[in-house]
Amino acid sequence: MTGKRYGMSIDIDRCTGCGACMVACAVENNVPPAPEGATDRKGITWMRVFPVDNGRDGPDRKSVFVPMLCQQCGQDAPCVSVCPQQAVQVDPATGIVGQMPERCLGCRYCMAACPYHARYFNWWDPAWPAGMEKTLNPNVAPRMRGVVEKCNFCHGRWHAAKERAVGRGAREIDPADYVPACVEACPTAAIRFGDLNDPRSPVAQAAQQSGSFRLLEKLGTEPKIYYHSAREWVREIGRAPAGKEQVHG
Amino acid sequence: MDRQLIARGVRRCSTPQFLLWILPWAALFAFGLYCAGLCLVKGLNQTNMDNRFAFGLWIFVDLTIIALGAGAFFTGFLLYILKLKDLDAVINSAVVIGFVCYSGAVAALLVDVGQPLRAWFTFWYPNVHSMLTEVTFCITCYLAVLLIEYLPIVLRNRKLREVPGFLVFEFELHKLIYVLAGVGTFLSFFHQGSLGGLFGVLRGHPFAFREGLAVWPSTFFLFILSAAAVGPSFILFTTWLISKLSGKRLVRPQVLQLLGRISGLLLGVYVLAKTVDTLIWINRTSPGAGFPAQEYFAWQPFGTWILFAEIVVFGLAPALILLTPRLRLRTNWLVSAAVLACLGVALNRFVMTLQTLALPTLSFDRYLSYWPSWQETGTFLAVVAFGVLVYSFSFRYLLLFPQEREFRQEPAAQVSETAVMDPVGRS
Amino acid sequence: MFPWNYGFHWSTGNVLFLGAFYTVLVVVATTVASAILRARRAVAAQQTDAIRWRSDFHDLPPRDRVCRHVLTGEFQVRECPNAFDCRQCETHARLVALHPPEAPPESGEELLGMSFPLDRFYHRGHTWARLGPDGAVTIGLDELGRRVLGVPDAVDLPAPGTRLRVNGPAWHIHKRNRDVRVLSPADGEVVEATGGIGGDGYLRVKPVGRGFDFRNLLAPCEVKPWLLREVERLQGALSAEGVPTLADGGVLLPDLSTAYPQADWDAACDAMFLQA
Amino acid sequence: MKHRSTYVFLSGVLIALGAGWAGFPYAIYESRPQPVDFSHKVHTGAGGMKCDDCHQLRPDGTFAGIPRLEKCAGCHAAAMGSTAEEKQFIDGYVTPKREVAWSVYARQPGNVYFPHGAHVKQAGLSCERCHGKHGQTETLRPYQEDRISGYSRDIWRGLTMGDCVACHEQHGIGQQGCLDCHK
Amino acid sequence: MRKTTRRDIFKFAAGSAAGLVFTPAPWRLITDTALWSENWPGIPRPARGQTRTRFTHCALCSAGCAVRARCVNDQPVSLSGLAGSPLCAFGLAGHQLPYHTGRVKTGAIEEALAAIAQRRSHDAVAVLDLRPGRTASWTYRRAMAALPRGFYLAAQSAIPAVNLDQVRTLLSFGAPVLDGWGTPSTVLAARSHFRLIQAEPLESHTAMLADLWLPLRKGSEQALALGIAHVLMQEQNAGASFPAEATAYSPARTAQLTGLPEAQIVSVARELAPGGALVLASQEWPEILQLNRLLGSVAHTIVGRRETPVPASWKKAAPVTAIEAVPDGSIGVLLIDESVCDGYLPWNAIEPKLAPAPLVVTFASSRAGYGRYARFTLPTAVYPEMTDDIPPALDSAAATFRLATPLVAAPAGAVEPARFIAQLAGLPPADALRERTDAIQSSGRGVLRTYADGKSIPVKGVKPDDFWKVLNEGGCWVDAPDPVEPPASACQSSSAAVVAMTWEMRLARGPMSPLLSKLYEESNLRVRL
Repeated sequence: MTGKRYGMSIDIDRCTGCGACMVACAVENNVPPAPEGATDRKGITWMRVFPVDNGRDGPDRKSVFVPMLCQQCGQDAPCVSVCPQQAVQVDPATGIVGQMPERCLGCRYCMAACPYHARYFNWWDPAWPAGMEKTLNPNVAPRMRGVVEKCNFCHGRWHAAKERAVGRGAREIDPADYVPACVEACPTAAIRFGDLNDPRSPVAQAAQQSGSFRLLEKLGTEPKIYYHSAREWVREIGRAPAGKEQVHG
Repeated sequence: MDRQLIARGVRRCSTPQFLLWILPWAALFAFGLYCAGLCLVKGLNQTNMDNRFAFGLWIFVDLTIIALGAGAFFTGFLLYILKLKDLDAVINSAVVIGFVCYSGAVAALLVDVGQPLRAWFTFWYPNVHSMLTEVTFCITCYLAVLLIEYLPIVLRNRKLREVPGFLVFEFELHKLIYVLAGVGTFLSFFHQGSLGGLFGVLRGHPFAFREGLAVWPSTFFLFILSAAAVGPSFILFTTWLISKLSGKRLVRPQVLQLLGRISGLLLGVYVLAKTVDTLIWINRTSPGAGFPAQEYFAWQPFGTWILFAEIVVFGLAPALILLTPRLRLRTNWLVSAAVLACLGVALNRFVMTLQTLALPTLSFDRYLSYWPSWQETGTFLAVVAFGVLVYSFSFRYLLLFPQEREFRQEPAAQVSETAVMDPVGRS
Repeated sequence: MFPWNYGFHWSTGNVLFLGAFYTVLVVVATTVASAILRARRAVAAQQTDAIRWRSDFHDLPPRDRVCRHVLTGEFQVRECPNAFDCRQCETHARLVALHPPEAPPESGEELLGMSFPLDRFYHRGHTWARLGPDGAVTIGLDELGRRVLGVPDAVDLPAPGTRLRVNGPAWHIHKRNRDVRVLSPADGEVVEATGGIGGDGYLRVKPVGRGFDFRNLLAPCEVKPWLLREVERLQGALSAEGVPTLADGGVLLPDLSTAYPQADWDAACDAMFLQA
Repeated sequence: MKHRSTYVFLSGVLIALGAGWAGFPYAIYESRPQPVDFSHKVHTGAGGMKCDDCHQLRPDGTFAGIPRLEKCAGCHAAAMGSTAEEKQFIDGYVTPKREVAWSVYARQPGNVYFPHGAHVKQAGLSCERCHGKHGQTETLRPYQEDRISGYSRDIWRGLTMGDCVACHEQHGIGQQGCLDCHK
Repeated sequence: MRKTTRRDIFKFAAGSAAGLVFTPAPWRLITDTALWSENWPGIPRPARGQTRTRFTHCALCSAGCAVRARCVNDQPVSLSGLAGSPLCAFGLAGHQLPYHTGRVKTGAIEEALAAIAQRRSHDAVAVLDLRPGRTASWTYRRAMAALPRGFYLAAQSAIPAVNLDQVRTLLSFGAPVLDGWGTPSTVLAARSHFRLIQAEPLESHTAMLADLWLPLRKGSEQALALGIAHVLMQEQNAGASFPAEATAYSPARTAQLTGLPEAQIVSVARELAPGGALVLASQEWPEILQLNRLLGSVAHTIVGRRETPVPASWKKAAPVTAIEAVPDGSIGVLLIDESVCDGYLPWNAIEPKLAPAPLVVTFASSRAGYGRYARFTLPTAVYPEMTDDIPPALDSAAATFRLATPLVAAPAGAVEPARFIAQLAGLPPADALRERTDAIQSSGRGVLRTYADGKSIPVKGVKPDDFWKVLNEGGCWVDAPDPVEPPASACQSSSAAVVAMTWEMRLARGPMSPLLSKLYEESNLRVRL
């Protein structure tokens, strides 16, 4: 099996902040509805769109939306080495940083380790309104309370794509069969997905494009999510936070 | 009514008085157990921790009390390995404090994890590259060692040692205690270090990240040093406090001064190392990761004052006091310096855990604050109450300070001999 | 944790880490196991009493553990390293060779208003042993011990045939809910329990093996300095607060137990019968 | 009674050993009968059917598992034989069109992704490799469920994760990612 | 035999403990409890089964996007749009709507029928339709015509179509142009060739994405419209139809009122190229319509649309009555169809029209809307349980006919409002949707698009049964492109083309998928608004 390195490119200039990716993600991955008392600090949003502005007011004010998800760091992702019981793993076959809810004991060390805050803890027992559990996606197991979860590039779809390949009698999956839900849902095609090891894939090309950047690149985490913007101030988002008195240009 | 259980030669308050003291703590403990039960049954939504503050009060407290509990291993090390015989006077108390701190920390950790039923996975499927694995292994092993070290103290209880098996076992075990002290030192050394490493390895948080030796970041060594430095200080402080609370002389002043001197010495070394480390971090490590260090202190209330307090007020100052023989002779100075040192280590642990999480890493992060919920605080108080209870019972029924008995008889030595020596029969 | 567990690799990190862990486990387990084994062996070898005494002795305040040669002024400060068993003490042997025991300074048997006949050897736990003409030894409580205890509520004497060991418990005296164990001054086998509170001794003991060895007992010349010190200790134990309790002029009452509040009497018992 | 305490101790050990080895393994499982006494042997033997006549791979590569009632009704709309079981089945399920609530012996936990296609179609494993001689059984044994974890007892008879890993390693498929088999 | 002592019990316990360690029991219990934590009570197991794809149309708003539903054993587990026609966030979670916790599940249907029957002979009966233009709307109109005194009220006045292809500059006064207005795919496709100027006090979602955001003062929208008209009239001498008061709004004064720079007001006015401009607003302000007229938008960017064919027999239907036209205090029975909802009449507009002691019956899936004013709230099916057609989208210049076919069965006890009201009025029982599709088919106009295979076939060659079948399996009829003049009435309406539901409105109006509420609460996507 050839080693894949799945990645994503997100064009911030195209993102309208409609939230379709968030909804599609939550539907696909059986994320339960909010329990009483949930806030934006305790919720589970594998995919989450942040409004980001240039820090100015009045007519100079500019805002964009930045979809945030697990940045799928490279081989030595910050969350992998810290997990005490091997519940986090970079899949050698796909490069996907996988989180195993069944192995996780909920120490949340990986959450502390993640600079992107892309990991979420199940603070509550998962609960669906009566009947709604029928709408759960059978390709993804619901998680239990007390474990950490995060984006895994819709791994259930990877499984389904593999089965479809077997059904066709093929060894390799059809790239069109494996597209994460957020990519599929994005109305402006701002999010693209593909194999970074394949130079022909649009994502690999987008990664090389000028104006493409990754978040906190200097940390050396080698994320596989590439952002893109033609605007200089937007590209500053990828840098470390500046003190409050400083603003983006 | 419990006279038979109290060690010979020491005086303890009456049973009702003792119960009166125990009662509020027991109530607090019960309340804390209820809080912990809520967290276990209903889940961690009972806490105010959240996805950003993945660690909260509990981890901070765990780190702090484990550092304070370092007195157990360090005193054992000094007494049994380096043969500082004077510390015999406090070793029992140190072991009990260590036991209390570690068992409290482990209990809090079991509430803190989301799936305690799977806690054993860490042993079964360890990821040896994780500092937390090292911490888990060492802390559980060391807790077992502490339990074994605590056992002889318990078995020496007046009633229990009447059982011949207990007596003989205690006697034989005590002969081998230096082995356990050695193992304890080894384990403590590593887990104190890996508790520091826990945050030092967080590449994603340049505020906490440090370079280091081999797999260990510098915080690994700083934590060992600081724990070793404040361990004796905490023993000093608790001994003084218990002496005040019980109104009894427990150890000779020289013992406390010795503890103070050791603490001061190590604290001095720690402050030096910490300063060097901070300079390297500000000038090389942090900018290397793209984070100018001064930005960390632009988020109020975490200004540079916190760095100053950590190094100077709670580090250098107590170190100097403890290293000055004249000041060391004065109990007030000695104890205040010990308290400062303990607060310093608490502040350091706070900075490493909570400030690390509060500071933003992404440019569009908000700076967040966190305040523990009552369930969280209650669980923490249960740990405190548990400690007080275990210590109170130990102090009452076990002989924690062997010198205490001598003081009971000492005043008699000053009585003029004539009263005894001039029997009526002769005159 | 084990090589057959899922996710285990034979990597350096794993080997070092788990190696250290198992070493620690083995060391701790071995320590505990050897303590248990040695304890079982000690129990089987009937060393419990000796260990109990050693443990008691270890727990005594340092001032109660002074060497008998401090009493005679040969040392300024010395703690007994042998738990009052001078038979194995080289220092004692040397000192005895150096200063052979003097004759008793006076034949007077009255010391501080108490009767201390010098025809016998005294043990530091306030018993005496007197060799009889038949080769058996009579063991009894000395006057100070008797006065501290007063009239016992009950006495628990060993059955004839019981093996006694030096510093082991000879018999138990019950008084005011307290069980006072009396240390045996000599090795031997109980021939007869005479149970004499007022009489001459409690036990008659015949030698076992090579006969009696009284090197551990105080020679007559040491009795006086020892007794002076004992009274001082008694005083200390009785008056923790520093108030002279023998204020009635210095005479020890015949029954201390009735004269003092329980706590102090307990402490006095501990001090005199070397119980920690 | 010199060794009385040893005997007491040893009797404790023995009783615990007995309970732990003989009693516990039975007590931990809860048994329930299958709704219909189905004989695989009748179908595969005299009926001459193959496993995949009923347990099929769907065109999308997923495994259909136990056939639904319509498949059974395809043959058993009316009684084919004269057994009481068949009559019972037809009266109880086929006629009222009630799906049979089978308990699946080999049902993996919900978090496990097991592609039958990859194993049967691609790797060419026989059904017996994992399911043993289930196809030859004359009767359906009671389904046994672990009282605590709720998983089928058959999981512990050669279908644990350890068994999966062992077979994969044996066939040189080697170390894989967790998410290969978990979802 | 000696009596059992405490010591014996300890010994025995110790022995048992030691023995137990060498049995599987403790180890199995540890493992089992860990396994139990994987599926302890409350963690559902998703059903297994065959996955099928089904097509339908989203009935949540009048955009009526095509939906590809992934179903497991006939239960939809996820929805997605088709290529080039994505779903919005609401549509993506539409299949969860039946399970919202606030859903009305039962209603006193018989009593409501009886109560209405009692009053309909001597009281005026009105139907309020929140999504006019459907087949059901025709049924209501026919029913009202059959009653002695029946009114058919629509929540929106007749809305003209918007032709976004023609728009070069879009000036929006707080309309959520990029946040729920129109058909997402159409708006997004057109977005690249129009300039969006958003005049809104707060930095809304649309404001963030606009090419130019005019952060004007709250309540000064009309002033800005007049100010722009002023500039246009002065510079283009085309102000005949505009109210005279516009002359008072010089750029300087407008700047003062709105808080915007004077130069910006002028430059915005100059950007509005006649014929290619479109002005939208979030409220019905007459100035907006006038500004559109001034800019020549009508027939360019605001266009008319041919009506979707209806059976000839339906023509005898009650007219659409504006609520203002209804005499005060006249409606004795008000029936409200809330099962689908595009527009909304505020209760204070309805209340004066009601007779004393009115009987208000609402068909709704939740009590969040008019339910609190109604005597009876009768439960209805919700998307995707309902069978309904979706009127042409606002931004569709051609007439369309699309069906929302049920993906899951409606719960027992759900009422079909159209059937209920038809029965009430004594209309002959018939399948109105089928009648209508036959009428469309027989008109021979347009094409039939099938989503499953992505084909378009002219209607002429399709048999009526096939036409019906294809429409039920996710097909769409599109009228031939044959632009007509916009109806005069449409351009007089002051509410031209502003109807849209933002997240906030949807939250306030009624239930939505529990998951959406979650994302709304747990992310900072909309928090700032």
